[in-house]
Amino acid sequence: MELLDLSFFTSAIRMISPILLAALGGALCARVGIFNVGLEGLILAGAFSAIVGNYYSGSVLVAVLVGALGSVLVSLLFGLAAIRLKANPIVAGIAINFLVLGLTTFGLRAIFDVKGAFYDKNMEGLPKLDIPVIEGIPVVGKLLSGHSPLVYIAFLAGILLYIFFYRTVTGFRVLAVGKNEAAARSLGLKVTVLQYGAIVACGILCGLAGAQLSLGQVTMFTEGMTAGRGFIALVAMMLGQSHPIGIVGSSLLFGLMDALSIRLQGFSMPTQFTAMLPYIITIIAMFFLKDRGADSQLSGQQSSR
Amino acid sequence: GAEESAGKNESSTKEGKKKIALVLPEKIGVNPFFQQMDDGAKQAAEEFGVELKTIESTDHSAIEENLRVAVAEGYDLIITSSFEAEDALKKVAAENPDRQFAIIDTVVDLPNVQSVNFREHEAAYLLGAAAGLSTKTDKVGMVVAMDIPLMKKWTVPFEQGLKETNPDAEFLVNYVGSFSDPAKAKELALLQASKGADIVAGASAVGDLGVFEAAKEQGFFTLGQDVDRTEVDPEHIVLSQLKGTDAAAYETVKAFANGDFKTGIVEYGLKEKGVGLTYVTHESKTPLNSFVGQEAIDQVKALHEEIVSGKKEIKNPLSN
Amino acid sequence: MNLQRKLQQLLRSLVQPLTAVLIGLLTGAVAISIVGASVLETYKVMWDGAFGNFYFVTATLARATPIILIGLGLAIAFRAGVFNMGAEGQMVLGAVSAALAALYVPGSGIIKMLSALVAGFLAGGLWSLLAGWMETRFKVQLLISTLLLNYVAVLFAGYLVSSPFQDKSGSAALAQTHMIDQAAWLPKLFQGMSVHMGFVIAIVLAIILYIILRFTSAGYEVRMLGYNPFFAEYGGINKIKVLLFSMFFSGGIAGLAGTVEVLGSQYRYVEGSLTVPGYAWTGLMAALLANSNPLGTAVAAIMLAALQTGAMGMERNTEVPLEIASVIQGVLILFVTAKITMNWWKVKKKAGDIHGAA
Amino acid sequence: MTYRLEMKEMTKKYGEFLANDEVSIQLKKGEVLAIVGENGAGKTTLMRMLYGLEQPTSGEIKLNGKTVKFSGPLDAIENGIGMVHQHFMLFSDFSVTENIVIGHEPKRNGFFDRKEAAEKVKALSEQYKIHVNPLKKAGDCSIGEQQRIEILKVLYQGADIIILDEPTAVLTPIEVEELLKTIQFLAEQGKSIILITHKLPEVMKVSGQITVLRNGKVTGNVLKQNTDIEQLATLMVGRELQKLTDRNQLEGEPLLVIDNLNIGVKEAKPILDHLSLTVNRGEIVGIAGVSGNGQSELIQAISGLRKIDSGSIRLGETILNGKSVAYIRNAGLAHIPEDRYLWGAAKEASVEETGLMGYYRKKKFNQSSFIRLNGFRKLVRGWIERFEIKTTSLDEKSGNLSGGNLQKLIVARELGFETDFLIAAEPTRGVDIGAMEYIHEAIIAKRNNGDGILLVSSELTEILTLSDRIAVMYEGKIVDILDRNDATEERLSVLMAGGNENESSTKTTTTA
Ligand SMILES: Nc1ncnc2c1ncn2[C@@H]1O[C@H](COP(=O)(O)OP(=O)(O)OP(=O)(O)O)[C@@H](O)[C@H]1O
Ligand SMILES: Nc1ncnc2c1ncn2[C@@H]1O[C@H](COP(=O)(O)OP(=O)(O)OP(=O)(O)O)[C@@H](O)[C@H]1O
Ligand SMILES: [Mg+2]
Ligand SMILES: [Mg+2]
Repeated sequence: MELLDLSFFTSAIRMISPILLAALGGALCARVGIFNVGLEGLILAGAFSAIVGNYYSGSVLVAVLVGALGSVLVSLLFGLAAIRLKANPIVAGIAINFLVLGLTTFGLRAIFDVKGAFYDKNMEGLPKLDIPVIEGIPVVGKLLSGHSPLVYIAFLAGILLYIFFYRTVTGFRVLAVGKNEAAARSLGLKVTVLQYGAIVACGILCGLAGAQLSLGQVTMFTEGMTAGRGFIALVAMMLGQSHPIGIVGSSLLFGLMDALSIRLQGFSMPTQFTAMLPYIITIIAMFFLKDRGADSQLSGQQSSR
Repeated sequence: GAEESAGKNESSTKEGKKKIALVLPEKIGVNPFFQQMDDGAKQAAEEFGVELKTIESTDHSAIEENLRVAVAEGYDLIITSSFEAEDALKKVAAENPDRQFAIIDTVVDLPNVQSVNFREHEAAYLLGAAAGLSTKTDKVGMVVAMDIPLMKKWTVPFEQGLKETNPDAEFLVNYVGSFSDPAKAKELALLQASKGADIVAGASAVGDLGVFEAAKEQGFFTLGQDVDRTEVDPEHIVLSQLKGTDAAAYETVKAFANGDFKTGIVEYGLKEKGVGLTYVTHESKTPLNSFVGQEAIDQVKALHEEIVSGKKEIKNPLSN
Repeated sequence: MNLQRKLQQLLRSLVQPLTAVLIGLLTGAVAISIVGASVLETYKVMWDGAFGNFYFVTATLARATPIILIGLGLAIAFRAGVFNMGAEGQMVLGAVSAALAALYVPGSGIIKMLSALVAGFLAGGLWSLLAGWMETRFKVQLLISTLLLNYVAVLFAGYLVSSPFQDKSGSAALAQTHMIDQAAWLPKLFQGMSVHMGFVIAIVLAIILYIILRFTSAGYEVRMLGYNPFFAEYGGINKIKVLLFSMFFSGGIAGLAGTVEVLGSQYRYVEGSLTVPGYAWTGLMAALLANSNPLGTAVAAIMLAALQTGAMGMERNTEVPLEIASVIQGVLILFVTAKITMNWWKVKKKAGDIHGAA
Repeated sequence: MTYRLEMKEMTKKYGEFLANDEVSIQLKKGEVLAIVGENGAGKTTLMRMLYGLEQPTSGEIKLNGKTVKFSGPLDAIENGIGMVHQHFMLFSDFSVTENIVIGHEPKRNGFFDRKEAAEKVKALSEQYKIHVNPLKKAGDCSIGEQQRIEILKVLYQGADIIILDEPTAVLTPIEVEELLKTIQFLAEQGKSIILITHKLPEVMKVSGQITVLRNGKVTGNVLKQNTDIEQLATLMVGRELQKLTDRNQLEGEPLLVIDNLNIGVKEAKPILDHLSLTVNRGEIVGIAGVSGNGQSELIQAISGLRKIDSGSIRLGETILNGKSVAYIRNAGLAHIPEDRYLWGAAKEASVEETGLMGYYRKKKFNQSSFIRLNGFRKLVRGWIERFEIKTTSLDEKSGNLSGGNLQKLIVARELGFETDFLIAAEPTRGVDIGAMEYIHEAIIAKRNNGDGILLVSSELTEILTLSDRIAVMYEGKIVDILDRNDATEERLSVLMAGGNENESSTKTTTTA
């Protein structure tokens, strides 16, 4: 079939992995009660630092680590403002987006002495992993094999995060903090530590998202290359109700719709309308959500101050 | 207006040097030709001893602001560029009839404005023709930044050239939806290649880097824009459509420095060598890729001759 | 004594933002020194670019105009306890509708101008109302739906001006409407300066909203709904009606932001001219910084606009790269709400927990 | 012998305000200490210091003779102190087990072992005879069950000293009985218990020692056997309590007439089932019933907050069913809501704004949509004076008022409408006896004025003192209506349990 061939799905999987990673990071923050609209900035920071790491070390592994580190540093700055200084998290998140856009553009000039884009043909991108057995299977092989490691890590992160939340003690406590911070504090849970933990983890995930973008998808950094992916991640996070599996689902939905909208470009509809498709489908999907995310609290807690 | 209140250093001739402001409608970085323009203007300024200040605008409404302040600050010539600055320049130039302006890449019909007009549709036609002659699969793609009228200057004549030289060829177009998203541009290029295109042209600003990377990875061929991109990766980037924005800026500054600046329209088409195509109108440092082959180039050269001689006219898709 | 206490309170409340400004400036100083420019001189240039003389003050106010209006619109929604993230789409739809009304409504300039104002307000308002309706009727979370509707609105406006209503005269390279009749323009306040009647509209609206929220029963209903929707309902306030009205006016004023940009400064709708400068985000910040107080929102908006015009001045007059302004702005905003509006999100979250509807 | 716990001369200042002024208490193993006092007397503050939630301005805490300092709840928990907060600290989405073990979760291979946790909870629940269902979601538990979760949580954490802050305020009489039994059992097991409550009969039932606080100071420290309720009340309030005003005999015509009201007919069990009820002028009709039997829904239906399926509600000649809240209020209904924080106020709003609800629509305070604040402020100041509402100013956030004072504000507001009809739902929940006296007095006065009142309360004593007639609700039906003179606590209890004395019902659901 012309519209939905195999490359449609492989492309969708590649395209959503940065979104998925960032959305999972955002979910961690949401789960400790911090709404993080700074995902866009965090991804961008990751993408930039990954390229810097790659350029100076020549090692992709180091590059990815530097990418994560760069994003973590920015994330900590966000945490400092939002947790320690009790700044409004939304304002702080928007500030992070502005700040990183400025810093990376400035960094392009200061470090690489270029404007707009840094590109070096000697720079190695992330390798494509061919998965031994699966590779051989006709359709599945092409679909699932041959992606960059971070693509697999993105989906793995979804599963790991699920296990973390619902199987481990620390994850359980993280959930508790988000559900009722006052109660968690009264139990003596280290709320602030957990919040910072989530912030750091979110930084790592967004850093990986950035690295996937600048070293996995392409091998370059361009100014503002996130192109709104952080906000899509935010939507995926909310649509998935901060549940790891829900987020994988909503990211996939969005990715497929985005890919579909590209396929529809060839047809006679104006591209503006095909481009609306993923957003409209997402809105429609919200009509079918059963639990619309509002955690009900015990009546007793409502009356507590 | 602005002069009285904002003017701080009206005395432009203090050091005897002429002062020129280059007000760019965007920040340098996304569209390469602004960088080129800046380079060209700077080079001329250095060579001919004028003072040049480049002012980048953060957004649409900053253009007018910057133009006004440039007037107020007493620049002798104010150069700006592109369609985005058209409205602003019309207002500011009309309000300041005693000041001289230039606009590169579009036409503003005022007595104190020099307009530099590029007929890039002519070059785009040649590029399409070359693609039509080179394709082996009869499928040629183009990854375009956005579905906006401006981009028709690339897509429409390209398709015309393609179809005229190769009536069987299929033309695939996809839009990135952004000028700065190489990752998506790359996916689109891969998509077009998977549909069988052996040539995917880039017309997506920064996104072109993604298209080039896709070509390198999948081994198809691609075409560049504005400057000679074949140097980046001669094996896959086989042709480049050229646009002499640097030359235009250079010439404008030079003319002004030498005192022979004229208002009115200056045309930069194939005839004037203001636009062009590698191997056809301009030499390239890299040897011609055999995928295109000299034979195709020769045929395109013939078309070029027809256009230059006026025998063939390529319609500007934006004019009606 | 009471006055003295209030004064003390005011001073104390100023410490935090001033600290933030200081941190922002210090960070900027580091960046400026890195590129080897003089810190003091650069800041002087920035200040001049924003407030250096009357002309630059008016330029700053012109830039502040759409930001104020967006901030005001959002402040209404926030007051009613809903997080409207859709200012961008509402503004863009308002702008394009205003431009089309000014172009195609027959009649004199005044009629065109008035119908453009009405159309811009209605378009923004109805678009926002759609999100409100989905929330009250189907419990589709407004926070997400407004965010998504932005994309749809911007794309739709883009379609309108690149196909059916595109200005095909001239170079026709931009997706934009025809230029509207000069008779329908909002007049400039001072000859040759960019600040226009829209600024007056914004300030008057800020004052009106302040009075409405503070002193009228409608304002009381909105505030109580935002504080505790159950309490509002119990007291006889029609929750849904107030929410829908708030959303309508919230979006309508955002639409007005786009409208005055079209009528007062660009004289047509140009695709991207309202989204690229990030007016919506800046307006959102202004409202949040001022804790949704209309007058405070106007002040915050002017400050944020000054940061931007100051940055433009810096760009024109120094070799310091433009990005530094964005770094300073980012750092400053990062710290400016520290502790002041700390409760906002938490309050919202609690409210959401009890009922989810608002 | 050394005390298990000694708090010596504890002082806590909030700014200039002395919340606790050299308060001392002692507690032995196996002892129950009751702390009583007015709203805002400083009881909770004292406990918050003991639990590490507040740092004392001065004073000393000794455990088994050793001085300790708690920097946070974790310290307190580790030292064997547990607190059941006035407002439960539960995670409604988590299971009962999860709520109990959180903070000390059993692990296996680094993972949370929920199976073992459930077993531990079961064992604990059997050991202390505190019944819970370990796998249920906490949010689905009744209030009484939620409280048991809180107590088990504290026990699970290994507490020897257990603080209970107003544990009975939200419980049904049966649940209160159970709780008191549990407290006694825990004391027998060697636990030391601090009980804070406004209900003096409970104090007399379980405590050994009683400390009375007023305005942050200890005004009395007595042993149970040496005191009685009257003396305690005097110590608390600083004056003697008055007898309620006599009720004059009134023969009023019907005011509120509810006919055949149905809600939730499509559910397995209807919420209101063919309910009919009349309240006459000059009459207080009390509704007795275990909470969750439809009382809340009945109130909401009358006041327009909930849609009904069928039936009719009339107030005088006006039909109320299907009308908006504003219309109904306009027709002559005032309403003291059962949950003051959920329905009755907005914590972020000021005292003035909270008082203004409803009045802003009145002609007197509304001039072409502008609210006449000056006139209104005078009115509120009058309430504050008459009901002795403690607030720093009209601009104080209502969330900062103590519960009792906020309740008085709400009562004053609703009485101030001077409507013919009043719904009073749990009008004195969590309120000290001084304030309770005021509120009861005001309700009687309204009745004597010839207005009709529907009283809903889970407090049987309150129902019995105030009502002229008592309707008992069970499973959405009115099972019987008793005259004031025929009603006794025992008869009501039987009826409330569905008519069968042996079936002590614990079936309750969470409100709101
Ligand atoms: N965080 C605080 N800031 C300022 N004052 C406070 C604070 N907490 C308590 N107070 C003051 O301390 C007084 C005592 O409060 P506390 O909570 O101990 O009262 P309480 O005896 O528990 O009252 P209730 O019976 O209503 O529960 C209050 O009246 C209040 O004025
Ligand atoms: N920030 C504050 N400023 C002033 N007073 C405060 C503050 N925080 C708490 N308080 C005081 O703490 C006191 C008691 O708080 P608490 O939570 O025990 O109230 P309340 O007792 O809940 O009501 P109730 O138990 O009757 O339902 C109140 O009197 C309140 O005035
Ligand atoms: Mg208390
Ligand atoms: Mg209390």
